[in-house]
Amino acid sequence: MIRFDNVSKRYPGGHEALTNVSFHLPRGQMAYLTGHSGAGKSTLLKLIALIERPTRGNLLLDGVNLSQVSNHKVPYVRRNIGIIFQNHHLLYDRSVFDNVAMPLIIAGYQHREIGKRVRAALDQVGLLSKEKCEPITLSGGEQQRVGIARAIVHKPPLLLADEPTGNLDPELSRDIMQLFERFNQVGVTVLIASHDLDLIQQMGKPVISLSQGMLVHNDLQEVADVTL
Amino acid sequence: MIRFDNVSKRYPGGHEALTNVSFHLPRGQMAYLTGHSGAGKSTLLKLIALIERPTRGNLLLDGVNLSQVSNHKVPYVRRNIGIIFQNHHLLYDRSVFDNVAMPLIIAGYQHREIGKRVRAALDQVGLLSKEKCEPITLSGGEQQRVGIARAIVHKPPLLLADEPTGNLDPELSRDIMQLFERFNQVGVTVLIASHDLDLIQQMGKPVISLSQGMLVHNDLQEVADVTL
Amino acid sequence: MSRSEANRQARNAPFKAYWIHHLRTLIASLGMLSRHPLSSFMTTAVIAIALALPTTMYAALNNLSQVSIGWDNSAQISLFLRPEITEKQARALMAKLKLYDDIDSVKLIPKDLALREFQKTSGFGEALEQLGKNPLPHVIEVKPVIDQSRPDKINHLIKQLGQLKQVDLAQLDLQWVKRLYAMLEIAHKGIWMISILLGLAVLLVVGNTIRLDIQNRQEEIKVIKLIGATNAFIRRPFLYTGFWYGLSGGLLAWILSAFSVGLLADSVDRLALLYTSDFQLSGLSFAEAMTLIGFSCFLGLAGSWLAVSRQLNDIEPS
Amino acid sequence: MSRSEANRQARNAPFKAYWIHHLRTLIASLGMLSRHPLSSFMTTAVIAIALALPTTMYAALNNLSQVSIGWDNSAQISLFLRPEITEKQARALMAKLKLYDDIDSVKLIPKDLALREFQKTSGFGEALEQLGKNPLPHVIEVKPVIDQSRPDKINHLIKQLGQLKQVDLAQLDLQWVKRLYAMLEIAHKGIWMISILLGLAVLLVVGNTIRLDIQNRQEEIKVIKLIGATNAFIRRPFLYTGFWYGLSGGLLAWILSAFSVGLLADSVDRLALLYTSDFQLSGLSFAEAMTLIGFSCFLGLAGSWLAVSRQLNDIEPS
Ligand SMILES: Nc1ncnc2c1ncn2[C@@H]1O[C@H](COP(=O)(O)OP(=O)(O)OP(=O)(O)O)[C@@H](O)[C@H]1O
Ligand SMILES: Nc1ncnc2c1ncn2[C@@H]1O[C@H](COP(=O)(O)OP(=O)(O)OP(=O)(O)O)[C@@H](O)[C@H]1O
Ligand SMILES: [Mg+2]
Ligand SMILES: [Mg+2]
Repeated sequence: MIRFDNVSKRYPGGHEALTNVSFHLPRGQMAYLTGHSGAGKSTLLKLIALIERPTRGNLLLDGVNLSQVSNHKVPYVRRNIGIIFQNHHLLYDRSVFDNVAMPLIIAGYQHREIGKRVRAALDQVGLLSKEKCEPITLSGGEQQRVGIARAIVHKPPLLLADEPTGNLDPELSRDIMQLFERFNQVGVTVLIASHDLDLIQQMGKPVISLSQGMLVHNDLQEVADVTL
Repeated sequence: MIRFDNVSKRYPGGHEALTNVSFHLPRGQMAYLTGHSGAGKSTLLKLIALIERPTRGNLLLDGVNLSQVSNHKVPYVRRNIGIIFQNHHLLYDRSVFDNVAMPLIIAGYQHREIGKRVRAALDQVGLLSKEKCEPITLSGGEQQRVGIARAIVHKPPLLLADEPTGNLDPELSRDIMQLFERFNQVGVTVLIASHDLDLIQQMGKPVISLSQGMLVHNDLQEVADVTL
Repeated sequence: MSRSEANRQARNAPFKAYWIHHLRTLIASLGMLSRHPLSSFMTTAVIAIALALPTTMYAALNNLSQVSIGWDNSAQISLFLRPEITEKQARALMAKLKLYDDIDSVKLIPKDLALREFQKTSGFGEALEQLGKNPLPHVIEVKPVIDQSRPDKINHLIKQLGQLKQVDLAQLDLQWVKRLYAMLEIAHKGIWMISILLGLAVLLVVGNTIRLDIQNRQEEIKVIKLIGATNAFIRRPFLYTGFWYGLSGGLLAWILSAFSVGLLADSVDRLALLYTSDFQLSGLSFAEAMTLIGFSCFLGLAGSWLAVSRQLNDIEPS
Repeated sequence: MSRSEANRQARNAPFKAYWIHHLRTLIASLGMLSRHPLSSFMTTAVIAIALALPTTMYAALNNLSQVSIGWDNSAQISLFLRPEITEKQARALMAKLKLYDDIDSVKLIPKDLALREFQKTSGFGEALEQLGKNPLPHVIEVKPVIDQSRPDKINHLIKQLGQLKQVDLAQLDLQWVKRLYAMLEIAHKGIWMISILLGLAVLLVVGNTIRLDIQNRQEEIKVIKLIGATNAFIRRPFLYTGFWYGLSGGLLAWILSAFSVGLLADSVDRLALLYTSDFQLSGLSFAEAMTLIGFSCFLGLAGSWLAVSRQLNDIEPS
């Protein structure tokens, strides 16, 4: 599903956030991405979602070389990805319902369908009662969960999550991770950047680790060997 | 230093975020505040910093009843508090240095003094090299650390931190907590809202727990008994 | 994957859904505006005033050309006929003159009438009475058709008339005409200049207002784009917002301009009376008002298009 | 606590520090503007154009009153003296008239001169030559001082002059004066109305522009307030921003208006020649320009004050 091939990313300031990163995340696989603060985790996820473009190397998503996707086509790539952003990125001028409905509206779903799916997604993150609230009136963890609901509402084949449990208590964090696991069980490919090493260990999924922009640990190689 | 006396907070929407909370945090004490997502931790900290006002009950800070502080006097109360916000609240149109220098500029420090203190604060959170960066180009954890540096730069007698390590890796989280501990050792009163129960346990400081806006656990009573 | 197929089916909803989405966005953008009534009204008012000024100016200009027709009536050529010409011959000449393209109307002042009038108005009554016979010739007053764009035409007409064998002298109060033209030139130049300034102002004000309004929603644009919206989708609500601003601004401009014209009408009526002209100050015609509102809507749309496009370009991946 | 004492010492820095902070903020706000040159320029341009319009209008109004003095010269009273009055007596009367407050200037047209001129211009040359003696009286042309606010005064003067024993008839081209007044009334009403519209526009445009500009920085205001800044501290950079907008907008408005006046000057010169007036179209005086710029700065300051205060009130704790 996702193949990094010697990918490097240098930001305009001159800082090289990723250096020669190569790995392959097969379709239907779930994996964790760890690394110290500033290691390049968010950058890696941004490259997959075409929020940034690599400076060097090739990045294949579902067989498509992303450097050949024109700006014009970017939205259609993103629609097949559910993204949970590290800083939530909610729309503060509309209700929780409208926030979560946004990917469905963009994809042109019908009105009835939208209501059903949005409520299902909100229920999964435990926020059904906050449907009509403004995001600004939610607690930090509640906002984060709205972001999660928005990422899963259109049931994308790929889910990218950047620190999805940073503002959640341990119990809720485990619930959310299990939610991702359930998604994975029905075929969704999942990549989660997280610091919560204890929780990651409990989940028992392959881990990729970055340090200073370089890949220092990769469980996926073994996975690939096994699946081959 | 901080005394809650049957404090309740009901938000305009009708939701009661805190119900009859009473506790006393003595001067020079360090304590943790825990609770599930939406329990009211941020609300409690906001009441102390006069970002919200209690609906019922009395809140004394340093002997001053905060309900008697007029809007006009609020800034002077806040200057004696270092606040780390759950969502960073950085100024995205100026550099990291300028962000951290802000509390000093507000308090009217001299230019030379400012440079020295800002660099000391940035050094303590490991961001001395990012001094000239724009916050938008920092990783999530780096932004959080800029917020921490800003809260400690003017060495306030009271430090409030809302989820200060949500975006940090375990190692860095421990470093930051130890930084707060060092502050506490020189007399600063510290109150930290956090989900990281493991880390809290390691630190061995009193804990207050909230659930659905009610105080369900309070180690401070014992502390008070001991200090009496 | 059966889920993705189901998705596709739900997505390929009847074409109707597309239009329903459009309508929703149209109404939603109106709702958005009405949630911030003060700032929406201020923006609308700025657009309206910026538009009302050149509109009123245009109405005034429109009217000015009518007024200047009134003024032209004051410019007349006096044909002093040769003393030997009889009244009958004079009337024959008059009939001939009426056929000239360049001549609007003619009027004969028989010499007897002229003398009486002259005695009355000149103050030379006594002196002239001492004259045995009437020294005055018949006079034909010619009102030329004045083509504002070709002041030389009138000179040509005068020359032509002066060469008629019946005519002793063709005279024009040239001074008056020159003054008229000078004034018209200033008025035209002034209006032309003010129109340019105002045109610039309208574009700038409307553009800038919508630009700033949209800049406030930069974050929103970014977020929607990040979750897979196309540029067209993002632009739509802003275009509708621009359209609403344009529509309400245009309507308000129409009202303002009608009100201004009404205020002026009184004074103009009095002036018109002095020129014994049946001229009436008129506001915008319905077609003109529609043009104004259409233009205003266009400005609103174009302004928001430009503003959003700039923001969209800023967030392309690099 | 010894640390807090040390803090206090560092804080109680010499008073100079306060002014240095002011200066820093002033320059920092300028730097902020220059970092977004396009949007800063657009906002400045909008303010400038909004100000340039009433300024140019004001200059025009200023000039119009001079022009209308030129026009007034055209309005004159002809005093036809009694036939028996000699040229010497006429000169004596003239000297007396010169002392009248209401009279601007007088000019004697002796009867011989009048006849010659009349022959030349009237076309009655032949007819008049047949007259043995000059039937014309001496004429004194009186240019009245025209008080625009009191058109009845001129009628009073005419009556007064007509009653002089030397005067046979005092006559005024009243029609011309009436037209002049009607035109002036329209011009005044129009300018008054346009000024009101423009004044409103300036306030709205400047206020709205600065409001929208500051709304973009709502988040910034909130954050600075949360870390203990007083309202005065928060307002300061915005006030300076408003000041810079006002200053640059005012300067640009001055330039625009000078340019506009320059464009008009040509035509006006020609008109002035026709009235043999030495009238010259002038732009703003230095003092007026300073007033314009001062007003512009005031608007910028007031606009940002209001806009920031509204934002500040929105984030008080409740
Ligand atoms: N837009 C940018 N311009 C310049 N440098 C950037 C930009 N974004 C990130 N960086 C730098 O690249 C490095 C990696 O950033 P990234 O956000 O990928 O880290 P991360 O692994 O997500 O860290 P965290 O766990 O703190 O979120 C950081 O040092 C950061 O300062
Ligand atoms: N401004 C507000 N208006 C209305 N309700 C609010 C507002 N702020 C918070 N709430 C509600 O009050 C409750 C407590 O919020 P608070 O932010 O204190 O939770 P928290 O303990 O900090 O949670 P988290 O760990 O998720 O940050 C939540 O249910 C939230 O929805
Ligand atoms: Mg990150
Ligand atoms: Mg919170």
